[in-house]
Amino acid sequence: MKVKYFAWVRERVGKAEETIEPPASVRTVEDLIAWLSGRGETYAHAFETPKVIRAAIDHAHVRPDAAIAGAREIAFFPPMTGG
Amino acid sequence: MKVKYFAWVRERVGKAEETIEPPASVRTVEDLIAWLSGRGETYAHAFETPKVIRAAIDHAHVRPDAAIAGAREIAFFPPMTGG
Amino acid sequence: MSCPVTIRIQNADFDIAREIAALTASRTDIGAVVSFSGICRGDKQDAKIAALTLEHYPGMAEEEIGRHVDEAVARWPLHGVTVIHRVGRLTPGENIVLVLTASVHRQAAFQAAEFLMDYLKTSAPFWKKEESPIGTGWVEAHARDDQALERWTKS
Amino acid sequence: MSCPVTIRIQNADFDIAREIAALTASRTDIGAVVSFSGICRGDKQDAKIAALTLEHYPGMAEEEIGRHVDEAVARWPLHGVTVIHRVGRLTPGENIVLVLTASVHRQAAFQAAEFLMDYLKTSAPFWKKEESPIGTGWVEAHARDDQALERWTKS
Repeated sequence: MKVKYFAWVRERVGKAEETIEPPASVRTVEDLIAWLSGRGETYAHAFETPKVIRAAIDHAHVRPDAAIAGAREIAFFPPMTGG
Repeated sequence: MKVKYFAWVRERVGKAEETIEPPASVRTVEDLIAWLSGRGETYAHAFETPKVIRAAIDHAHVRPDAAIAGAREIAFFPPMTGG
Repeated sequence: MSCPVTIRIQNADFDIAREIAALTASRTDIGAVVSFSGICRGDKQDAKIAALTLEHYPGMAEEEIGRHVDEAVARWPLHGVTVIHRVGRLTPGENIVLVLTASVHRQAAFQAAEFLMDYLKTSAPFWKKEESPIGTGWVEAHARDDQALERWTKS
Repeated sequence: MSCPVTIRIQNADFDIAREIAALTASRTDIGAVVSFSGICRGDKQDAKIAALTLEHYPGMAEEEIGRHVDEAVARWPLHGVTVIHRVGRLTPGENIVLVLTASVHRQAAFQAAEFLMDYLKTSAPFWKKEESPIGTGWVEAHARDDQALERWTKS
Protein backbone atom coordinates (compact mmCIF):
# COMPACT_ATOMS: atom_id res chain seq x y z
CA MET A 1 0.00 0.00 0.00
CA LYS A 2 1.12 3.53 -0.73
CA VAL A 3 1.60 5.96 2.16
CA LYS A 4 1.83 9.75 1.75
CA TYR A 5 2.99 12.37 4.22
CA PHE A 6 2.25 16.09 4.19
CA ALA A 7 3.46 19.30 5.87
CA TRP A 8 5.54 18.72 9.01
CA VAL A 9 4.78 14.99 9.02
CA ARG A 10 6.48 14.86 5.59
CA GLU A 11 9.39 16.96 6.81
CA ARG A 12 9.94 14.81 9.89
CA VAL A 13 9.64 11.47 8.08
CA GLY A 14 11.96 12.88 5.42
CA LYS A 15 9.97 11.70 2.40
CA ALA A 16 6.70 12.53 0.68
CA GLU A 17 5.58 8.98 -0.04
CA GLU A 18 6.61 5.36 0.06
CA THR A 19 5.22 1.88 -0.43
CA ILE A 20 4.93 -0.27 2.68
CA GLU A 21 3.87 -3.81 3.53
CA PRO A 22 2.76 -3.85 7.17
CA PRO A 23 2.11 -7.26 8.80
CA ALA A 24 -1.44 -8.60 8.98
CA SER A 25 -1.64 -7.67 12.67
CA VAL A 26 -1.78 -4.00 11.64
CA ARG A 27 -5.51 -3.58 11.10
CA THR A 28 -6.38 0.05 11.80
CA VAL A 29 -5.01 3.52 11.19
CA GLU A 30 -3.80 3.73 14.78
CA ASP A 31 -2.12 0.32 14.47
CA LEU A 32 -0.35 1.62 11.38
CA ILE A 33 0.81 4.78 13.20
CA ALA A 34 2.27 2.61 15.98
CA TRP A 35 3.94 0.31 13.45
CA LEU A 36 5.41 3.24 11.48
CA SER A 37 6.69 4.83 14.72
CA GLY A 38 8.81 1.73 15.28
CA ARG A 39 10.59 2.06 11.93
CA GLY A 40 13.19 4.56 13.11
CA GLU A 41 13.92 7.87 14.68
CA THR A 42 12.43 10.05 11.93
CA TYR A 43 9.13 8.13 12.10
CA ALA A 44 9.11 8.18 15.89
CA HIS A 45 9.52 11.96 15.76
CA ALA A 46 6.81 12.44 13.12
CA PHE A 47 4.27 10.33 15.04
CA GLU A 48 5.30 11.20 18.60
CA THR A 49 1.89 12.78 19.34
CA PRO A 50 -0.58 10.47 17.57
CA LYS A 51 -3.64 12.47 18.61
CA VAL A 52 -2.67 15.45 16.45
CA ILE A 53 -2.10 13.28 13.37
CA ARG A 54 -4.94 13.22 10.83
CA ALA A 55 -5.35 10.40 8.32
CA ALA A 56 -7.10 9.83 5.01
CA ILE A 57 -7.73 6.57 3.20
CA ASP A 58 -8.15 6.85 -0.56
CA HIS A 59 -8.72 10.63 -0.31
CA ALA A 60 -11.36 10.54 2.45
CA HIS A 61 -10.82 11.58 6.07
CA VAL A 62 -10.89 8.64 8.52
CA ARG A 63 -10.73 8.20 12.27
CA PRO A 64 -7.87 6.37 14.07
CA ASP A 65 -9.98 3.20 14.42
CA ALA A 66 -10.72 2.94 10.68
CA ALA A 67 -9.72 -0.39 9.12
CA ILE A 68 -6.95 -0.19 6.54
CA ALA A 69 -7.85 -3.40 4.72
CA GLY A 70 -8.22 -2.77 1.00
CA ALA A 71 -6.73 0.73 1.14
CA ARG A 72 -4.73 1.76 -1.91
CA GLU A 73 -3.40 5.01 -0.43
CA ILE A 74 -3.15 6.17 3.16
CA ALA A 75 -2.07 9.72 4.00
CA PHE A 76 -0.89 11.24 7.29
CA PHE A 77 -0.81 14.95 7.98
CA PRO A 78 -1.29 17.61 10.68
CA PRO A 79 -4.59 19.48 11.17
CA MET A 80 -5.38 21.42 8.02
CA THR A 81 -4.82 25.16 7.72
CA GLY A 82 -6.13 26.06 4.29
CA GLY A 83 -8.59 28.72 3.32
CA MET B 1 -42.14 73.28 5.87
CA LYS B 2 -41.11 71.26 2.84
CA VAL B 3 -42.82 67.92 2.18
CA LYS B 4 -41.47 65.26 -0.21
CA TYR B 5 -43.21 62.21 -1.64
CA PHE B 6 -41.60 59.11 -3.11
CA ALA B 7 -42.57 56.06 -5.18
CA TRP B 8 -46.33 55.42 -5.32
CA VAL B 9 -47.05 58.09 -2.71
CA ARG B 10 -45.48 60.60 -5.14
CA GLU B 11 -47.43 59.16 -8.07
CA ARG B 12 -50.75 59.31 -6.23
CA VAL B 13 -50.21 62.81 -4.83
CA GLY B 14 -49.12 63.88 -8.30
CA LYS B 15 -46.06 65.85 -7.21
CA ALA B 16 -42.59 65.16 -5.80
CA GLU B 17 -42.51 67.99 -3.29
CA GLU B 18 -44.30 71.07 -2.05
CA THR B 19 -44.21 73.62 0.73
CA ILE B 20 -47.07 73.48 3.23
CA GLU B 21 -48.21 75.43 6.27
CA PRO B 22 -50.36 73.18 8.42
CA PRO B 23 -52.26 74.72 11.34
CA ALA B 24 -50.79 74.61 14.83
CA SER B 25 -53.18 71.79 15.79
CA VAL B 26 -51.18 69.45 13.52
CA ARG B 27 -48.51 68.29 15.94
CA THR B 28 -47.38 64.81 14.89
CA VAL B 29 -46.64 62.87 11.73
CA GLU B 30 -49.98 61.09 11.97
CA ASP B 31 -51.77 64.41 12.45
CA LEU B 32 -50.04 65.63 9.29
CA ILE B 33 -51.11 62.53 7.34
CA ALA B 34 -54.72 63.13 8.40
CA TRP B 35 -54.48 66.80 7.49
CA LEU B 36 -52.92 66.06 4.07
CA SER B 37 -55.62 63.43 3.38
CA GLY B 38 -58.22 66.18 3.65
CA ARG B 39 -56.60 68.28 0.93
CA GLY B 40 -58.24 66.48 -1.98
CA GLU B 41 -58.81 63.25 -3.79
CA THR B 42 -55.19 62.63 -4.82
CA TYR B 43 -54.02 63.03 -1.21
CA ALA B 44 -56.86 60.91 0.13
CA HIS B 45 -55.83 58.16 -2.29
CA ALA B 46 -52.12 58.44 -1.43
CA PHE B 47 -52.77 58.24 2.33
CA GLU B 48 -55.78 55.91 2.34
CA THR B 49 -53.89 53.25 4.35
CA PRO B 50 -51.84 55.27 6.85
CA LYS B 51 -50.27 52.22 8.45
CA VAL B 52 -48.26 51.38 5.31
CA ILE B 53 -46.93 54.93 4.99
CA ARG B 54 -43.41 55.54 6.28
CA ALA B 55 -42.12 58.98 7.23
CA ALA B 56 -38.79 60.71 7.68
CA ILE B 57 -38.05 64.06 9.31
CA ASP B 58 -34.87 65.78 8.15
CA HIS B 59 -33.56 62.52 6.63
CA ALA B 60 -34.18 60.29 9.65
CA HIS B 61 -36.92 57.64 9.95
CA VAL B 62 -39.62 58.56 12.47
CA ARG B 63 -42.71 56.91 13.94
CA PRO B 64 -46.26 58.19 13.40
CA ASP B 65 -46.31 59.81 16.84
CA ALA B 66 -43.16 61.87 16.21
CA ALA B 67 -43.57 65.63 16.70
CA ILE B 68 -43.15 67.72 13.58
CA ALA B 69 -42.26 70.96 15.38
CA GLY B 70 -39.04 72.39 13.98
CA ALA B 71 -38.90 70.03 11.00
CA ARG B 72 -37.40 71.52 7.84
CA GLU B 73 -38.28 68.59 5.58
CA ILE B 74 -40.79 65.77 6.03
CA ALA B 75 -40.96 62.88 3.57
CA PHE B 76 -43.66 60.26 3.01
CA PHE B 77 -43.06 57.00 1.17
CA PRO B 78 -44.02 53.31 1.06
CA PRO B 79 -41.92 50.59 2.74
CA MET B 80 -38.49 50.57 1.14
CA THR B 81 -37.43 47.99 -1.42
CA GLY B 82 -33.79 48.76 -2.15
CA GLY B 83 -30.79 46.47 -2.07
CA MET C 1 -6.79 50.71 12.58
CA SER C 2 -8.10 52.79 9.71
CA CYS C 3 -11.35 51.88 7.99
CA PRO C 4 -11.90 53.83 4.77
CA VAL C 5 -15.59 54.10 3.87
CA THR C 6 -16.94 54.67 0.37
CA ILE C 7 -20.66 55.26 -0.24
CA ARG C 8 -21.93 56.07 -3.71
CA ILE C 9 -25.34 56.26 -5.35
CA GLN C 10 -25.01 56.33 -9.10
CA ASN C 11 -26.61 55.51 -12.44
CA ALA C 12 -23.46 53.91 -13.83
CA ASP C 13 -22.43 50.32 -13.31
CA PHE C 14 -19.60 49.43 -10.90
CA ASP C 15 -16.53 47.27 -11.36
CA ILE C 16 -16.19 44.86 -8.42
CA ALA C 17 -12.52 44.09 -9.08
CA ARG C 18 -11.64 47.78 -9.15
CA GLU C 19 -13.57 48.43 -5.93
CA ILE C 20 -11.83 45.53 -4.16
CA ALA C 21 -8.46 46.74 -5.43
CA ALA C 22 -9.21 50.25 -4.10
CA LEU C 23 -10.07 48.77 -0.70
CA THR C 24 -7.02 46.54 -0.39
CA ALA C 25 -4.33 48.47 -2.32
CA SER C 26 -1.06 48.95 -0.45
CA ARG C 27 -2.40 47.35 2.73
CA THR C 28 -1.26 44.06 4.23
CA ASP C 29 -3.55 43.98 7.27
CA ILE C 30 -6.60 42.66 5.40
CA GLY C 31 -7.12 38.91 5.52
CA ALA C 32 -10.68 38.67 4.23
CA VAL C 33 -12.84 40.56 1.75
CA VAL C 34 -16.52 39.73 1.31
CA SER C 35 -18.47 41.16 -1.59
CA PHE C 36 -22.20 41.01 -2.14
CA SER C 37 -23.63 41.98 -5.49
CA GLY C 38 -27.34 42.20 -6.07
CA ILE C 39 -28.38 41.64 -9.68
CA CYS C 40 -31.61 42.44 -11.55
CA ARG C 41 -33.43 39.18 -12.23
CA GLY C 42 -35.43 38.45 -15.37
CA ASP C 43 -38.28 36.69 -13.66
CA LYS C 44 -40.08 36.59 -10.36
CA GLN C 45 -42.16 33.56 -9.52
CA ASP C 46 -43.55 32.94 -13.02
CA ALA C 47 -43.67 36.55 -14.24
CA LYS C 48 -41.12 37.90 -16.68
CA ILE C 49 -39.45 41.18 -15.73
CA ALA C 50 -38.41 43.52 -18.55
CA ALA C 51 -36.72 46.12 -16.34
CA LEU C 52 -36.53 47.67 -12.88
CA THR C 53 -36.47 51.39 -12.19
CA LEU C 54 -34.83 52.38 -8.92
CA GLU C 55 -35.91 55.62 -7.22
CA HIS C 56 -34.18 57.01 -4.13
CA TYR C 57 -34.37 59.88 -1.67
CA PRO C 58 -31.25 61.94 -2.42
CA GLY C 59 -29.52 63.10 0.71
CA MET C 60 -31.33 60.75 3.08
CA ALA C 61 -30.17 57.65 1.19
CA GLU C 62 -26.48 58.53 1.62
CA GLU C 63 -27.00 59.53 5.26
CA GLU C 64 -29.00 56.41 6.12
CA ILE C 65 -26.37 54.12 4.55
CA GLY C 66 -23.66 56.12 6.34
CA ARG C 67 -25.35 55.61 9.71
CA HIS C 68 -25.47 51.83 9.19
CA VAL C 69 -21.89 51.69 7.96
CA ASP C 70 -20.88 53.55 11.13
CA GLU C 71 -22.76 51.00 13.19
CA ALA C 72 -21.07 48.12 11.33
CA VAL C 73 -17.67 49.71 11.93
CA ALA C 74 -18.51 50.02 15.63
CA ARG C 75 -19.66 46.37 15.89
CA TRP C 76 -16.97 44.57 13.87
CA PRO C 77 -13.22 45.11 13.42
CA LEU C 78 -13.41 46.31 9.81
CA HIS C 79 -10.58 47.62 7.65
CA GLY C 80 -12.77 48.98 4.87
CA VAL C 81 -16.39 49.23 3.69
CA THR C 82 -17.77 50.14 0.27
CA VAL C 83 -21.47 50.47 -0.55
CA ILE C 84 -22.57 51.37 -4.07
CA HIS C 85 -26.27 51.48 -4.99
CA ARG C 86 -27.40 52.11 -8.52
CA VAL C 87 -30.54 54.07 -9.43
CA GLY C 88 -32.44 54.55 -12.68
CA ARG C 89 -33.62 51.91 -15.15
CA LEU C 90 -31.87 48.53 -15.02
CA THR C 91 -32.46 45.48 -17.17
CA PRO C 92 -32.13 41.80 -16.18
CA GLY C 93 -28.55 40.74 -15.56
CA GLU C 94 -27.44 44.25 -14.56
CA ASN C 95 -25.89 45.01 -11.19
CA ILE C 96 -28.06 46.82 -8.63
CA VAL C 97 -26.02 47.02 -5.45
CA LEU C 98 -22.54 46.25 -4.16
CA VAL C 99 -21.46 45.83 -0.54
CA LEU C 100 -17.79 45.16 0.20
CA THR C 101 -16.36 44.55 3.66
CA ALA C 102 -12.71 43.96 4.55
CA SER C 103 -11.39 42.65 7.84
CA VAL C 104 -8.62 40.62 9.43
CA HIS C 105 -10.93 37.61 9.80
CA ARG C 106 -13.67 36.18 7.67
CA GLN C 107 -16.45 36.10 10.28
CA ALA C 108 -16.37 39.89 10.76
CA ALA C 109 -16.39 40.49 7.01
CA PHE C 110 -19.30 38.09 6.42
CA GLN C 111 -21.38 39.38 9.32
CA ALA C 112 -20.87 43.05 8.47
CA ALA C 113 -21.81 42.45 4.82
CA GLU C 114 -25.00 40.59 5.80
CA PHE C 115 -25.89 43.26 8.35
CA LEU C 116 -25.47 46.02 5.77
CA MET C 117 -27.53 44.17 3.16
CA ASP C 118 -30.33 43.51 5.64
CA TYR C 119 -30.43 47.23 6.46
CA LEU C 120 -30.24 48.32 2.84
CA LYS C 121 -33.22 46.10 2.05
CA THR C 122 -35.43 47.46 4.79
CA SER C 123 -34.33 50.94 5.79
CA ALA C 124 -32.41 52.65 3.01
CA PRO C 125 -34.82 54.90 1.07
CA PHE C 126 -34.87 53.17 -2.32
CA TRP C 127 -37.90 51.89 -4.20
CA LYS C 128 -38.14 49.50 -7.12
CA LYS C 129 -40.68 49.66 -9.90
CA GLU C 130 -40.98 46.62 -12.15
CA GLU C 131 -41.86 46.56 -15.83
CA SER C 132 -43.31 43.33 -17.16
CA PRO C 133 -45.29 42.43 -20.28
CA ILE C 134 -48.51 42.83 -18.30
CA GLY C 135 -47.72 46.31 -16.95
CA THR C 136 -45.64 48.15 -14.40
CA GLY C 137 -45.92 48.20 -10.64
CA TRP C 138 -44.07 49.01 -7.42
CA VAL C 139 -42.32 46.08 -5.75
CA GLU C 140 -43.81 45.28 -2.34
CA ALA C 141 -41.63 44.94 0.72
CA HIS C 142 -41.08 41.40 1.98
CA ALA C 143 -41.84 40.27 5.51
CA ARG C 144 -38.76 38.02 5.26
CA ASP C 145 -36.56 41.12 4.96
CA ASP C 146 -37.95 42.52 8.20
CA GLN C 147 -37.34 39.16 9.84
CA ALA C 148 -33.77 39.09 8.52
CA LEU C 149 -33.21 42.43 10.20
CA GLU C 150 -34.40 41.34 13.61
CA ARG C 151 -31.39 39.10 14.23
CA TRP C 152 -29.13 42.17 14.49
CA THR C 153 -31.08 43.74 17.33
CA LYS C 154 -29.09 43.87 20.51
CA SER C 155 -30.93 42.12 23.31
CA MET D 1 -32.19 24.78 -12.09
CA SER D 2 -28.62 24.34 -13.23
CA CYS D 3 -25.72 24.99 -10.88
CA PRO D 4 -22.36 25.07 -12.66
CA VAL D 5 -19.49 24.22 -10.31
CA THR D 6 -15.88 25.26 -10.84
CA ILE D 7 -13.10 23.99 -8.55
CA ARG D 8 -9.49 24.85 -9.26
CA ILE D 9 -6.24 24.56 -7.34
CA GLN D 10 -3.55 26.64 -8.97
CA ASN D 11 -0.34 28.60 -8.49
CA ALA D 12 -1.58 31.57 -10.50
CA ASP D 13 -3.66 34.42 -9.14
CA PHE D 14 -7.38 34.66 -9.96
CA ASP D 15 -9.46 37.54 -11.28
CA ILE D 16 -12.62 37.93 -9.19
CA ALA D 17 -14.46 40.01 -11.81
CA ARG D 18 -13.79 37.42 -14.50
CA GLU D 19 -14.92 34.58 -12.23
CA ILE D 20 -18.16 36.42 -11.35
CA ALA D 21 -18.75 37.18 -15.04
CA ALA D 22 -18.26 33.50 -15.89
CA LEU D 23 -20.80 32.52 -13.23
CA THR D 24 -23.46 35.03 -14.24
CA ALA D 25 -22.95 35.38 -18.01
CA SER D 26 -26.09 34.97 -20.10
CA ARG D 27 -28.23 34.11 -17.05
CA THR D 28 -31.03 36.22 -15.61
CA ASP D 29 -32.05 33.93 -12.75
CA ILE D 30 -29.27 35.05 -10.39
CA GLY D 31 -30.22 37.77 -7.92
CA ALA D 32 -27.28 37.57 -5.53
CA VAL D 33 -23.58 36.79 -5.79
CA VAL D 34 -21.38 36.55 -2.71
CA SER D 35 -17.62 36.40 -3.02
CA PHE D 36 -15.13 35.70 -0.31
CA SER D 37 -11.47 36.31 -0.92
CA GLY D 38 -8.82 35.31 1.56
CA ILE D 39 -5.66 37.39 1.39
CA CYS D 40 -2.14 36.80 2.73
CA ARG D 41 -1.56 39.18 5.65
CA GLY D 42 1.76 40.82 6.45
CA ASP D 43 1.57 40.37 10.18
CA LYS D 44 0.04 38.13 12.79
CA GLN D 45 -0.30 39.39 16.32
CA ASP D 46 2.96 41.33 16.45
CA ALA D 47 5.05 39.15 14.14
CA LYS D 48 5.85 40.21 10.61
CA ILE D 49 5.15 37.64 7.89
CA ALA D 50 7.41 37.67 4.83
CA ALA D 51 5.55 34.95 2.92
CA LEU D 52 3.28 31.90 3.15
CA THR D 53 3.85 28.65 1.33
CA LEU D 54 0.74 26.59 0.69
CA GLU D 55 1.05 22.82 0.34
CA HIS D 56 -1.86 20.59 -0.62
CA TYR D 57 -2.76 16.94 -1.18
CA PRO D 58 -3.35 16.73 -4.94
CA GLY D 59 -6.38 14.64 -5.79
CA MET D 60 -7.86 14.62 -2.29
CA ALA D 61 -8.04 18.44 -2.12
CA GLU D 62 -10.20 18.65 -5.25
CA GLU D 63 -12.37 15.73 -4.10
CA GLU D 64 -12.83 17.09 -0.59
CA ILE D 65 -13.83 20.52 -1.88
CA GLY D 66 -16.13 18.83 -4.40
CA ARG D 67 -17.91 16.88 -1.64
CA HIS D 68 -18.57 20.07 0.34
CA VAL D 69 -19.74 21.95 -2.74
CA ASP D 70 -22.15 19.06 -3.40
CA GLU D 71 -23.42 19.38 0.15
CA ALA D 72 -23.86 23.15 -0.23
CA VAL D 73 -25.78 22.62 -3.47
CA ALA D 74 -28.02 20.12 -1.67
CA ARG D 75 -28.67 22.48 1.26
CA TRP D 76 -29.22 25.81 -0.51
CA PRO D 77 -30.84 26.76 -3.83
CA LEU D 78 -27.63 27.74 -5.61
CA HIS D 79 -27.19 28.75 -9.24
CA GLY D 80 -23.42 28.53 -9.32
CA VAL D 81 -20.38 27.87 -7.12
CA THR D 82 -16.71 28.60 -7.78
CA VAL D 83 -13.87 27.66 -5.44
CA ILE D 84 -10.28 28.53 -6.34
CA HIS D 85 -7.44 27.81 -3.92
CA ARG D 86 -3.90 28.89 -4.64
CA VAL D 87 -0.82 26.88 -3.66
CA GLY D 88 2.89 27.70 -3.65
CA ARG D 89 4.64 30.73 -2.17
CA LEU D 90 2.51 33.84 -1.61
CA THR D 91 3.55 37.21 -0.25
CA PRO D 92 1.49 39.67 1.85
CA GLY D 93 -1.36 41.25 -0.09
CA GLU D 94 -1.68 38.29 -2.49
CA ASN D 95 -4.91 36.35 -2.86
CA ILE D 96 -5.05 32.89 -1.30
CA VAL D 97 -8.59 31.61 -1.84
CA LEU D 98 -11.80 32.58 -3.62
CA VAL D 99 -15.30 31.28 -2.92
CA LEU D 100 -18.17 32.51 -5.09
CA THR D 101 -21.80 31.56 -4.62
CA ALA D 102 -24.75 32.64 -6.75
CA SER D 103 -28.43 32.28 -5.88
CA VAL D 104 -31.82 33.85 -6.31
CA HIS D 105 -31.70 35.30 -2.79
CA ARG D 106 -28.94 36.75 -0.67
CA GLN D 107 -29.35 34.53 2.39
CA ALA D 108 -28.62 31.33 0.45
CA ALA D 109 -25.58 32.89 -1.20
CA PHE D 110 -24.20 34.22 2.11
CA GLN D 111 -24.80 31.00 4.02
CA ALA D 112 -23.34 28.74 1.36
CA ALA D 113 -20.20 30.90 1.08
CA GLU D 114 -19.69 30.87 4.86
CA PHE D 115 -20.30 27.11 5.00
CA LEU D 116 -17.74 26.49 2.27
CA MET D 117 -15.14 28.71 3.90
CA ASP D 118 -15.62 27.02 7.28
CA TYR D 119 -15.05 23.63 5.62
CA LEU D 120 -12.09 24.79 3.59
CA LYS D 121 -10.43 26.05 6.78
CA THR D 122 -10.83 22.82 8.68
CA SER D 123 -11.17 19.89 6.32
CA ALA D 124 -9.64 20.66 2.94
CA PRO D 125 -6.10 19.21 2.86
CA PHE D 126 -4.02 22.39 2.63
CA TRP D 127 -1.23 23.47 4.95
CA LYS D 128 0.39 26.86 5.41
CA LYS D 129 4.02 27.45 6.28
CA GLU D 130 4.96 30.97 7.37
CA GLU D 131 8.25 32.74 6.75
CA SER D 132 9.13 35.54 9.14
CA PRO D 133 12.37 37.32 10.01
CA ILE D 134 12.83 34.94 12.94
CA GLY D 135 12.40 31.73 10.93
CA THR D 136 9.82 29.55 9.25
CA GLY D 137 7.13 27.39 10.78
CA TRP D 138 3.88 25.59 10.05
CA VAL D 139 0.71 27.47 10.94
CA GLU D 140 -1.27 25.80 13.70
CA ALA D 141 -4.96 25.06 13.34
CA HIS D 142 -7.30 27.34 15.28
CA ALA D 143 -9.88 26.08 17.73
CA ARG D 144 -12.15 28.91 16.53
CA ASP D 145 -12.24 27.33 13.06
CA ASP D 146 -13.48 24.05 14.51
CA GLN D 147 -16.10 25.99 16.47
CA ALA D 148 -17.16 27.85 13.32
CA LEU D 149 -17.74 24.51 11.68
CA GLU D 150 -20.00 23.15 14.40
CA ARG D 151 -22.88 25.48 13.56
CA TRP D 152 -23.43 23.65 10.25
CA THR D 153 -23.99 20.27 11.90
CA LYS D 154 -27.53 19.06 11.44
CA SER D 155 -29.10 18.34 14.81
